[in-house]
Amino acid sequence: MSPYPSSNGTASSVAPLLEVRRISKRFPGVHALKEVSLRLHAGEVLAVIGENGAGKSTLMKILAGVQEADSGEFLVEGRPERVDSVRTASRLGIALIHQELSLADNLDVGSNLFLGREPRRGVFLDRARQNREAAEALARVGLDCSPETPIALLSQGRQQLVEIARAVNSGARVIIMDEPTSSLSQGETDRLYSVVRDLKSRGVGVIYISHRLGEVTTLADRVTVLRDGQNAGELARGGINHDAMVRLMVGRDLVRHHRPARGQGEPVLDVRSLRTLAHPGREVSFSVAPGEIVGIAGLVGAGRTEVLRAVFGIDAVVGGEIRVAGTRVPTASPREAIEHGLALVPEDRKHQGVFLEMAVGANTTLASLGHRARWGFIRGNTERQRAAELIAQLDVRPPNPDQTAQFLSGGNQQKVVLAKWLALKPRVLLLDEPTRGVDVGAKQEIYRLMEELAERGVAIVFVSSELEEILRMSDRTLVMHEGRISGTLSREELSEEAVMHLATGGPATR
Amino acid sequence: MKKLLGIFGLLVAVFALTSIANPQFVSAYNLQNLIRWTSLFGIISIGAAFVIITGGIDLSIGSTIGLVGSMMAWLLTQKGWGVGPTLAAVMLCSLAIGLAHGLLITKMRLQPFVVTLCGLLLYRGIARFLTDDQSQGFGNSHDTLRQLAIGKLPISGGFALPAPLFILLGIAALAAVFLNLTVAGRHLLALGRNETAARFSGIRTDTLKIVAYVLCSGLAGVGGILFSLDLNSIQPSGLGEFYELYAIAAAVLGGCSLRGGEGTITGVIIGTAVMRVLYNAINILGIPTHLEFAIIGAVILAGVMTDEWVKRFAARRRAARERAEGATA
Amino acid sequence: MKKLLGIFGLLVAVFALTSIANPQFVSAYNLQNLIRWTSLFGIISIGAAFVIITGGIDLSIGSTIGLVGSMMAWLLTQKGWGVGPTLAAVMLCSLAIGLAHGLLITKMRLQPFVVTLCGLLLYRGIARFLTDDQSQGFGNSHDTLRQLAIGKLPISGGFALPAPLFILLGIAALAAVFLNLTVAGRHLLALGRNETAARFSGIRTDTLKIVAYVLCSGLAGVGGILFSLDLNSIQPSGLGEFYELYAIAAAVLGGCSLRGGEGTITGVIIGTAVMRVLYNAINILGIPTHLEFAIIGAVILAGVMTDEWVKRFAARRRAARERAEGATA
Amino acid sequence: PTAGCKQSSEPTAAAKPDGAAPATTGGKKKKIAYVTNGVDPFWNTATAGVRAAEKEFGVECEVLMPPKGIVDQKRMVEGLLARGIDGVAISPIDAKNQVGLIDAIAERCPVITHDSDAPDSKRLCFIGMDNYNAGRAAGRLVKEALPKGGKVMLFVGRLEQLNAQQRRQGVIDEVLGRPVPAAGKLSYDPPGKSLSAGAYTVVDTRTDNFDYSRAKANAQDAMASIPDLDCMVGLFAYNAPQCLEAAREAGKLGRIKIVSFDEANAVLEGIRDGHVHGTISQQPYYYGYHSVRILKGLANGDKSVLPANGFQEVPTVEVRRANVDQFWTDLKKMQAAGQ
Ligand SMILES: Nc1ncnc2c1ncn2[C@@H]1O[C@H](COP(=O)(O)OP(=O)(O)OP(=O)(O)O)[C@@H](O)[C@H]1O
Ligand SMILES: Nc1ncnc2c1ncn2[C@@H]1O[C@H](COP(=O)(O)OP(=O)(O)OP(=O)(O)O)[C@@H](O)[C@H]1O
Ligand SMILES: [Mg+2]
Ligand SMILES: [Mg+2]
Repeated sequence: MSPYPSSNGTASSVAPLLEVRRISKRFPGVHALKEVSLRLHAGEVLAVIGENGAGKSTLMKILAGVQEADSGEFLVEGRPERVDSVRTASRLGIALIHQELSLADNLDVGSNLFLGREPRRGVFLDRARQNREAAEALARVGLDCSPETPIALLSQGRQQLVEIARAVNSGARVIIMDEPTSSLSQGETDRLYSVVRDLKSRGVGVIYISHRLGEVTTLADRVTVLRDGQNAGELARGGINHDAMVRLMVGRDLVRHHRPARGQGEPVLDVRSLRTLAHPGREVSFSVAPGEIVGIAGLVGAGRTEVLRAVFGIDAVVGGEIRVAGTRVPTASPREAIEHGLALVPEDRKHQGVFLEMAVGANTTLASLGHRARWGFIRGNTERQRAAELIAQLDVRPPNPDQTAQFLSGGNQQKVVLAKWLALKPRVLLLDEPTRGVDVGAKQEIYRLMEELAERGVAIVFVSSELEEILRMSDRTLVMHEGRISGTLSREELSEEAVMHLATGGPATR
Repeated sequence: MKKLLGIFGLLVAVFALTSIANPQFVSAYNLQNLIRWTSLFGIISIGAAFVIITGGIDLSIGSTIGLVGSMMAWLLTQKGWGVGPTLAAVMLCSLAIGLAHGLLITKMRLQPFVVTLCGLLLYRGIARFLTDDQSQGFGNSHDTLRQLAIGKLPISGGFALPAPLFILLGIAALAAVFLNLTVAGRHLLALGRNETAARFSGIRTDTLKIVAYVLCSGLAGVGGILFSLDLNSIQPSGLGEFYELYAIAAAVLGGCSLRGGEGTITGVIIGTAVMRVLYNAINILGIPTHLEFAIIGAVILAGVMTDEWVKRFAARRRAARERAEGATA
Repeated sequence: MKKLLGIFGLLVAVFALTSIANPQFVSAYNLQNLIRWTSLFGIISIGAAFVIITGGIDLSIGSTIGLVGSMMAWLLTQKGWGVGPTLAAVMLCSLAIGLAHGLLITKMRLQPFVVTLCGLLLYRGIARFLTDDQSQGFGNSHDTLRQLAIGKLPISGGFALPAPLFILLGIAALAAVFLNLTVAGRHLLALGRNETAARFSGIRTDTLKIVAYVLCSGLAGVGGILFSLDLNSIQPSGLGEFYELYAIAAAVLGGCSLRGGEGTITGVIIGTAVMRVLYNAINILGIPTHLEFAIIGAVILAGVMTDEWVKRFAARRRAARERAEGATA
Repeated sequence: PTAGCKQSSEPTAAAKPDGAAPATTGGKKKKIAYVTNGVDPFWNTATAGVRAAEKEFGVECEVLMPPKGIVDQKRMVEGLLARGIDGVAISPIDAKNQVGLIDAIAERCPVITHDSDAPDSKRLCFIGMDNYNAGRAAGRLVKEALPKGGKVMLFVGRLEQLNAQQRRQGVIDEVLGRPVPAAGKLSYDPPGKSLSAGAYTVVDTRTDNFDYSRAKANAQDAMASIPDLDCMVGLFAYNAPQCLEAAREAGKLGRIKIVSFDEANAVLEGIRDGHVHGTISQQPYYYGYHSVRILKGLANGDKSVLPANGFQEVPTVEVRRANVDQFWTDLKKMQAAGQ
């Protein structure tokens, strides 16, 4: 039995909107949840935080009927319920925004918004109404695109907004957001805040999962912390602050150290008047010195990903050239890019990063196999050894090279992807949203890693939609707006205002 | 619709060229045959399309046709059943087949390719076993029933519309409505492209898949009935062999993607028409039949390739336009 | 390896039952035939497996066999070419076919099913065209060459190992090494799992896919040579018909997933053996031939299903154990 | 032909080099096998003959119909030999090239060929008729049907098969009034070009790979592309019925002459109704009957059953409207005897 911390959250007198008691869940090899309890009141924003693999998503999936608990009670407004499927959950008014995008990209935005809840006349689909209502829903989350746009044409961030709109629009009384902002940039995040507040005011209960503690501080009425699949404590409105949360999550205080700016000398990466497919009309030029950490900020859809993809040779470029240490890199060939010492950690982990059905070990060594092979033959021992080292270096949990990657939590999968590239000892490391869906603990490790690599003279370029991250990490910041670099900020010039100013298209401040 | 331009162009081209080379091609008689065959194969292709849209595949279509065909003739002539019971029996049988496929694939999580490959062998075997490998036929009896397949609705100028055409149109209309206008149809497309997303949205994915397989086998059953009525002599070991490939080819030609989630009924029918017109053209032009496979293979390939080119060209055009806009902006 | 238990059990079961029912089943003579057929079909199944592992499919295997077979006989007997040039020519031809498939699928982004379906028609047509639909054969000439297929290596007790077995073992060994021990093999498996991620990891996905298709057609070519040498009678329109299905079925039975990224050479060979043993058993037991298909279909299905059951049962067992441990912990 | 006699001097249950089964010995019923070249109504009639003879001669005969050509035939024969058999009657699909297979059988038990012969093999005798002559007979029917000449189209399943080629050549040579060539000197006109002599034109030969709907479509397309087509000849049992269907739908019954091979019910009906001019029956019933009769003898070491010079002719019957009823009642009797 778990001691249930009392709370002074809003309206604690009436039976909670949603409550689970002593939920347990096992997966092959993992005990994801151990007697976890949780309670949500109407008109309350409950933040659930915890390190990667703490069990947040699993718990949410159980609440939404995607997975079934092995044991435990499930009460809606005090009534015991058995939630065995998504249908029952949504009947009970519970909607979940999944941590990973789950859209049908052969359909348009409107159809995705209403998937499973289509407005109907008899058996028929009421397209007119669907488009009408879709337009409204999109407006609410501030997404300016027609309901008939094919979803495939939207960038990650925009697709995420569609998912949010879907949940908000479902008329559910409980809306669960599993890291909704992980692919949103500042602008959209602010938008989301107002959406959440609006829901709150209409008596909807919101469960909000995020690794961005800043967001939690601004939004949450109450915080429940999970650690290793167990309740690790609660914080009421008053007691919500960064350090308190971190202490509960990791059970220790994290020391933040600020390092001096560095990275001088001949640029190792030199991008000249690059024109990408998404923004063929715009030119992008920048260069990075060894040991320098350059951040790229901007709103979703600014074209940051396109730039990284083009530099790494994933997409063909419309124009421009890329040089590493002076030698020109043939474009449109990731292989060439790798040969020249480039590496890219992509933004879409599930589709572009990990091999979900393959073992963690195999994942980590995949990219570097060729370099360590003898006459094209894999050297079994070296590989195993190497994999073990990498897993240890990045502290992947569980540290089992034979575990199938899909059973790792989001954050740990990200570490696996990083490991794959570190194994290559790149000269230039490109990171697209490197800490998307990564908890503070792991975040610190990733930051530490970036700095370590920088010390060793690796040039690092990272795209981030998290201003805090930009401010913390970058020696120099490029801000993008609609496919071009609208300004460059040195460490001195760097500030939230300056970034937002440039990101929203203001004239360069120089 | 854009996706269909390439294949439709191909159809028109072959049609035009052949009718120039030999005017008999557009004679009322030939067009009637052409329409009848297209209708018969169109029906089974629509079935195939449903399964393909769910991202699955049905290799047992041909064998189902064989089983239903021989079983019907066998029941009517050997067993002396009435027309009503017989039709009911064979249709039930084909629907049951589809149900079995659906259950095995959704509940037992077996791969569609495997399940239906076993079906391909199994139903052929059953057909041969039932009839003891004796070829079946209706002789001159059941001529009224046979009108379903060989009947004609005369219209002006010695030209008559074959009965199967109407059956095809009926089925096609229903299928198109189902796929485009109903909620279930929408769900089918969604699950075909991203099954997890569909499940997360509370869609009954399993039920829908099962429906798709039932429809496919059911239409194969209808096809089996019509084919056997049309041929009036059924060889259990031969009837329908390879038809699954024709059906799938037609569906794919018509723009269905085997990755699931894509496909239109119109497309499927055009795809079928292309195949039938090709076969017909080859005979009409007196090209040696042993060249037929080579030609059809080559033409289909050419068709798919041009289709691809068209798409790319369109894409490049769009990109160019955007580039222009970008420059001005 | 676990995955192979079910299918291996099936093989053993059928083998045991048949040899009890009719001891002649294990007679040297019968075992030799069994091994020879298994070797011949095993070779083409390994080819199919490579393509399946990339998540693709090759429906043209049978037609490639037909083309290579007829072409070889035609060149040797009709055109009077030497053995060397002929073998070179037909192998080149089959490799070229694979290359064409690979290029169309990777560079033109056409669907494997479509491309190879066109191939199925095209190569069959070419075979019939080349030979003018005349069946080919070597008569009594080329007996040395034919040893490749019908030769035997006598070992103790009137029992001799058929030549094709050695060819199969050679190929299988190479294939297994490639798949499990080389970087390219690992990359092939990876791209079968997640092509995008593979591309992002700098894997030459296109090249590897092309290689897979070349291997597949190449092995089909080898198969074509051996089949025609073994039969000594090649019907351009018949040789190899349906073999793609046998090959794919064997591969899938042997644990390849058509979703790609999964498969072992051992499994493929066991899968092939199961099919051949079944055919042979039916013959040996004197079961009416028109039941053949039904039985084989049923048994394969049963095999796949038990396989699935075994897996699930194992999983449940494991879960239960952990829960127990968890309780004690 | 003499091959048979030469072979007959050897012991039938020859020593098995690699341990194949010994032929089951005298005591219980002899087991023999009747192997066809495919699955076809034609063979069902032959099977009737087999069954009748089984009863008459007290043997056990297994009928094997390879569904998919040579590979299956080889596979099935191997199965037979593996489990031991006292005699085999086989209809080689590709006689020219299957000598090896037949000799392999001959090493273990007496083997005879039926329907299609392999003279160079160790087969003891051949039961059947000469396909070329049958073809010429069909040709005569065509001429009868078209006294004033006309355009003729041929339909067949696969042209690769020897029997198909010989029949086709027979029809062509007869219709075009060519002389009968010396034995084994058959000419071959590749399909695809139209041949004519005098009033007659053989437009083309269409193959359908045993797909009935292709067969029907071929007939339809023939009528469509050649509006003044006068005669359709079906070389395989199922071809004529499909031609008949096509003609009926086209409303050209009687207007277009149909000549057939074998005795499918539809054809016999057609003849009776005057829609089909006539058919050449090979009397497959006797293929089955004689095969069993002779094998029974051979299995008991009795060479006397072997026909002179190893050829047991089964005469073809030309069925026209005049004799169709008689023929049909006989046929039904035979089939009944088979049940
Ligand atoms: N389907 C599954 N099968 C097996 N194990 C799983 C599965 N899903 C999650 N797990 C395991 O359960 C634990 C909790 O995973 P979960 O995704 O809930 O963590 P999380 O708190 O959401 O982490 P993150 O913040 O990185 O998303 C992890 O150890 C993970 O490896
Ligand atoms: N697959 C695609 N097809 C067409 N347009 C696309 C595609 N992906 C992205 N775009 C468009 O390209 C532009 C840049 O997208 P991109 O994903 O690079 O933005 P971003 O700055 O990386 O935002 P994010 O925070 O999502 O990474 C956007 O307008 C987006 O709509
Ligand atoms: Mg999570
Ligand atoms: Mg991006």
